Amino acid sequence: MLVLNLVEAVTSALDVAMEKDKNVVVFGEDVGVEGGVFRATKGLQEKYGDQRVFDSILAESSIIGSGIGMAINGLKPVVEMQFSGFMFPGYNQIVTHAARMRNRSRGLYTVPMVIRMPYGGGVRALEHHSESLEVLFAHTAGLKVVVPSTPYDAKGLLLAAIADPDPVIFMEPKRIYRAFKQEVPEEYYTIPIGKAKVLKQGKDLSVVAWGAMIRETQKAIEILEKDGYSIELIDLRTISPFDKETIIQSVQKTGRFAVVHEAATSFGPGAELITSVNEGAFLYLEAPPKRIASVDTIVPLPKGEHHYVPDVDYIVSELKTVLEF
Amino acid sequence: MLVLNLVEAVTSALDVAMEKDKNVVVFGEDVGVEGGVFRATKGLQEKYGDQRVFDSILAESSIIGSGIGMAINGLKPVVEMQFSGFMFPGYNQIVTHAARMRNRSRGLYTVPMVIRMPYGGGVRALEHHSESLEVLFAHTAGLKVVVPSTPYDAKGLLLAAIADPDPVIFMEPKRIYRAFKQEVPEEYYTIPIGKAKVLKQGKDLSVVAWGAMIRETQKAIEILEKDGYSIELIDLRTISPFDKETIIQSVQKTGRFAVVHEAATSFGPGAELITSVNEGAFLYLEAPPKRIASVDTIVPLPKGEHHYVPDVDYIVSELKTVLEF
Amino acid sequence: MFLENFDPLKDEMIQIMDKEGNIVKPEWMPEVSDEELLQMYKTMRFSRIIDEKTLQYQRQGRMLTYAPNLGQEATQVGSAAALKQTDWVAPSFRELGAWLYKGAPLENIFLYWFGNEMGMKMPEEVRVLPISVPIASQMQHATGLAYAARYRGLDEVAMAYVGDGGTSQGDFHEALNFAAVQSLPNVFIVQNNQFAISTRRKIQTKSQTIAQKALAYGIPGIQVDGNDIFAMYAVTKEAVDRARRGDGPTLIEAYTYRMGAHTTSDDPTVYRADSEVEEWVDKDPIDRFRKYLMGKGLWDEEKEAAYSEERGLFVKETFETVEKSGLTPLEDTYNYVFAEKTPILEAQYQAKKAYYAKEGK
Amino acid sequence: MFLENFDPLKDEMIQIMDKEGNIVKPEWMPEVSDEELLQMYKTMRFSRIIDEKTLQYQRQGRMLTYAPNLGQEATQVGSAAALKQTDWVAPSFRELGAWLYKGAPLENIFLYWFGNEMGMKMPEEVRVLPISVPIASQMQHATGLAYAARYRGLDEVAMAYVGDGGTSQGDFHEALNFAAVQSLPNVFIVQNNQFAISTRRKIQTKSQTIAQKALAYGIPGIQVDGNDIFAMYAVTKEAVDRARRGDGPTLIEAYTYRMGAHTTSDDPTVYRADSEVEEWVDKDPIDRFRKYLMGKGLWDEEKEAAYSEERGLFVKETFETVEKSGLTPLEDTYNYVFAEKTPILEAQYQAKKAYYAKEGK
Ligand SMILES: Cc1ncc(C[n+]2csc(CCOP(=O)(O)OP(=O)(O)O)c2C)c(N)n1
Ligand SMILES: Cc1ncc(C[n+]2csc(CCOP(=O)(O)OP(=O)(O)O)c2C)c(N)n1
Ligand SMILES: [Mg+2]
Ligand SMILES: [Mg+2]
Repeated sequence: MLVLNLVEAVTSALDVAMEKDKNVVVFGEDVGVEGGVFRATKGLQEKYGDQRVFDSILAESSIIGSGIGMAINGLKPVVEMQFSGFMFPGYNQIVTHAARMRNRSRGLYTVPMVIRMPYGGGVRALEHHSESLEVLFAHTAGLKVVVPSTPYDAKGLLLAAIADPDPVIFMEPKRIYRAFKQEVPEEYYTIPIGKAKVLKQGKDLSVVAWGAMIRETQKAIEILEKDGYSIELIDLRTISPFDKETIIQSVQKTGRFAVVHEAATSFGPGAELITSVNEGAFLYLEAPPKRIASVDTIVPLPKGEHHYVPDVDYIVSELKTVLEF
Repeated sequence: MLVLNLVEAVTSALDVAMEKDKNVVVFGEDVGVEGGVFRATKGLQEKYGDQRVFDSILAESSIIGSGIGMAINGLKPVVEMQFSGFMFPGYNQIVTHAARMRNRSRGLYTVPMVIRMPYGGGVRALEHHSESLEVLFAHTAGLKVVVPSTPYDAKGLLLAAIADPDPVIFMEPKRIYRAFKQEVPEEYYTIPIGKAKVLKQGKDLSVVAWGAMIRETQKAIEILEKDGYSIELIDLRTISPFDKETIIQSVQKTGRFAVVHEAATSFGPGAELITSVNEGAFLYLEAPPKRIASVDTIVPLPKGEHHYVPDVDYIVSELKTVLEF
Repeated sequence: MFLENFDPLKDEMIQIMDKEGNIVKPEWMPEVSDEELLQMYKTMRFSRIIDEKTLQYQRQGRMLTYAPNLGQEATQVGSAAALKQTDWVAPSFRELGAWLYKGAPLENIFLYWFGNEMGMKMPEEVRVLPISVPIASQMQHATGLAYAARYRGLDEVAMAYVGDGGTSQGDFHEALNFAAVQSLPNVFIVQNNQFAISTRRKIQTKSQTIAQKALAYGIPGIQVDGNDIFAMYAVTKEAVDRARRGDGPTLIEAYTYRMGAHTTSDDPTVYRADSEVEEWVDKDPIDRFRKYLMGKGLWDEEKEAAYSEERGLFVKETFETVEKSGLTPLEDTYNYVFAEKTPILEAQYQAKKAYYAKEGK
Repeated sequence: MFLENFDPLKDEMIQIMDKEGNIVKPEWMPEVSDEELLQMYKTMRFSRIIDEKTLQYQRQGRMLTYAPNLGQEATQVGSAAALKQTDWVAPSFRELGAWLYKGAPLENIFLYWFGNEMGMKMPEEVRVLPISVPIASQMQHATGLAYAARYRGLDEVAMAYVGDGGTSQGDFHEALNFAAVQSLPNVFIVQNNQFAISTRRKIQTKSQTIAQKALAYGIPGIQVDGNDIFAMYAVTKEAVDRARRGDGPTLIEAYTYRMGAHTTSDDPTVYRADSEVEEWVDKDPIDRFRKYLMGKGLWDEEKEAAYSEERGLFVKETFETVEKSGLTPLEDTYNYVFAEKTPILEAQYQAKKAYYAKEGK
């Protein structure tokens, strides 16, 4: 067993994947010589050479677009967007090609590619360094969207993403890149994409969260459980296709539902989950489902960021309204 | 009064706006000499000259990005994306700049720009010519998203969009560009952004739709009302910021809710409306709210398109399940 | 031969055969077997027949929107003929000649324009990526194909096509730059047909030639008479060989003309005079090539008539088969979103199937 | 003078003053009043002081991430000095010298890097767009500013800055192309500081110079010693005058070096040797300029010391004010999304306010 933080677990996954399959290549801005601005690809160029791990030109559309071509021609590119807020120049390639090549060619050409991107706020960063853009991918047919919340999950999910025959958007909660360490197997293992994980059973309320919000939600739940509530916490792990069944079953049991996310509220991921709960467990609902999310402003710069993302206190306060309804 | 179809109403709005304010400029691919592939800018270059109406280079990021600069420096650009599926190369400029310039500069620089784009399916078009991308704009802070469903609305809403001090995404349902004509005032008038329109009062069910789906939904409602149901139909007209109040009031009256849209189901606009209904009228709901939407596949080419978008029969069948619940 | 000596800033253009079919630069004449010559000519002629008949079907309301490539046959066939079967093509959408030369079955091509994705499921050995509608985006894929080929030690060159309009997109710039930096086995063909829908070439860029854009990336750029099959073939062949040797990418500007409408939805009379088109009819790439072949005794009126009739019939029969192909089955629209349907897709599929069953659809 | 005669393919570089402060091309020496000379020098020195002190504050944990521009002062001040007050600048994020020369208050600049949007609410007459983080995207805005200026009959030139890394983005290509096609009053300055974070210039592009990329757009391109204030000023002045006359845009490659880290989050020792940095210290733009001024008797050690001390104090005081500025008020985060809060934003704002009130936050 290794003891790794989340970003080290990402590195470990890449290492194991490259060891296992020589067609796995890694590239992106500064991922080669430097090992990435977060050091997620640290040591890989030294180990695997500069044909397998290389610094791209500073152009996200080139990174994704050339990745698509490589994937079609037998490679397994794992590319890095330096921050999720910088994927926009590459979004055209993601939506109009990566997501569609299989369908467009009726299975002749496929794009088994992983697009990694650190996402989310809470690190006092510059503009465009803090967005949570799940919806832009999850609303697009042909993409899978995965978000780990622990080092163990990060490695297993990333390896599953690399093994996946279709493009996977792998969103890494950079706020918890180095927040804590965990035992992580040294060897290859995968965690299935599309399966949520019930982190904690409960009777009174089902809460879904993912990424960095898991920790905040856990803390909130601890506080609430001191008041005698029993709360079920589900780590969604895959945003698309998400594990409807696990959520519905949970809500059918608890009768109450809340979702906590960093993305903006309106037209956000929470809306989808609440709608799915309506579709699958409406008659079980004893209270209106709740979304606890960032507000609909532009992500503020550091001095205002606390107004934006839900924090533990706020989650507690909002969950209470569901519990007390 | 003029009698115009929807695309002619767009032209009329542009004409009136340019007449009224010499700082209104119009550009985009083929909008000058040719008057646009849908002829929405027909005759404008002849009338206003090639500095005010011009053919851009074939580059959406340039169209939007230069429009941002023009807006900052005193102009009112009304730019055209040839089809909404081709806005992706310009999406970076929309999200990272147009939507944010006011906030970033705390009001010093603003982007009063309108980005027009024909959208939606049902015209037997090539790939990327049929998407409904409301959510990609509505989930982004700093953008307004407007969709007309009639010639009269098209002119009034477009003039309101041009008058708006902030960027507006103006999505034109091309499927009904020439579907029907309507009396449209020759002169300047506006229809407020952010206000839905109750097209028809009803008691048993509230249905929200917009754009080309209005006509399909109207037909479905006609069929259902023959069976004695009374259905309220709301034309949302603005997707963001949408008129929550009108919807909530309607659902509080009818107790049932459905939304019909062309966009894909998952993480789609319907999810937001259903969630808002949950937040604002949960206790009034007598049946699970329903979304009637395109499926989560890639938009099929013409020979499969009927499998994708809801048609009248399907809307009838789905609305029935809500009414009969 | 061409690439090293050509200065794209001089606004010269490589021509080997003039519009009368005379070889004006015998020293540049590529070595092509008679068989290959005929293969090229026939493909160009076939392409023209397909275009003409399809436009006819479209006017009859039997075809959906179609983008003809009338006038650009030499550009496409001349360049594609320089490739090996195992080489790749990343096309835009106006490359019928290249598709045919690479072996794409007409049935597939028709099926695609007829609105059925199955059309783009080509036989594997064709090695042409599906039609790419978002302008210039396909150029990036060509760089990836080339990177993968080199990495895997495969002897494959990747050619991308783009239009004069497409040179304005950021993707054009990025693809050329990346290919140059990595010295990839790529060839980029700009089909400069003078128009992007209604927008003239001079609106797209102020550079004297498109070829000179290569200088921005430190790679060779060359302007070629795109209506001259020999010039197109010879120059592309040199570029392909160069790429194959590992010497990196080349930008080729094929100077040609879109003789037809942009697509069948377009009315070019709005933005150009017939007289302009006629000037180019005079430079027709097929007529020119035919004159040459006839002069060499490789072709004659009789052969022309027989071939045209045979191909015409084949086009007609193929179209009629496709015409009968009907609608896309429901499951096809769900089966290729992912390798396996996700539970959400499966549920939507089942719901739709049940609905169809209920309604007898 | 420069633009017409310069051939960017020759890999030459305009230099007027060498690294010892000697004027090596007196015939090229721009006419600059002593007052202006001192204004330029002081701005460069001020910029350096700000950088040095801010890095210190950052190490002390008193500042957030900061991007110094150590070594690029001549590039920025020399180019900005060629502008009129009414001209526009579309900056990237590493243009402190240009900001200062255009009159940006240090307090604003600090406020911004301190994580408060209010910093970018500059006095209107500064005419520099806010810092643009998405690489190269700001170049497109410069074209729009220029288009609007010309359309409205205003005598305004729009200058955009971009890095060597930024030349790889599609936006770079599109902006230059659009400006060229429309012959807009633009000047594009590439600060080629040899790095994009850890990525070296030669990885970004294979072209010998970045200046030669201008050939792709049919506009002048010129490479300048970016550490030579006179070369930067003289060449930019010519480009600005040209733009103002209506003769269109120019691309200027300022050849310089990023002497510091990319930002304070970056550790350049991972990817470059100290010896490399030292070579460039030897070419320092401020030292060079100072030597020149001292030689001319316009400046001396005493003035230097006094100025440094005064500015140092000013920086300290300004920073301390900003440091006390506290957090962004809740309403500020809602008030600038739109001209007026939408009902949805208003509701969210009220809810948050009520929550803060309830929790005593
Ligand atoms: C990104 C994008 N924007 C706009 C369009 C619409 N469109 C289709 S073809 C075309 C013109 C293309 O011109 P060119 O590149 O010269 O190719 P040609 O049609 O002449 O073969 C345009 C604007 C598109 N397909 N993709
Ligand atoms: C679109 C985009 N991608 C990535 C980044 C992350 N990033 C910030 S600065 C930088 C390097 C910029 O290099 P260069 O253009 O040479 O400017 P310099 O930092 O040298 O001034 C990168 C990759 C970004 N800001 N925007
Ligand atoms: Mg063209
Ligand atoms: Mg740099």
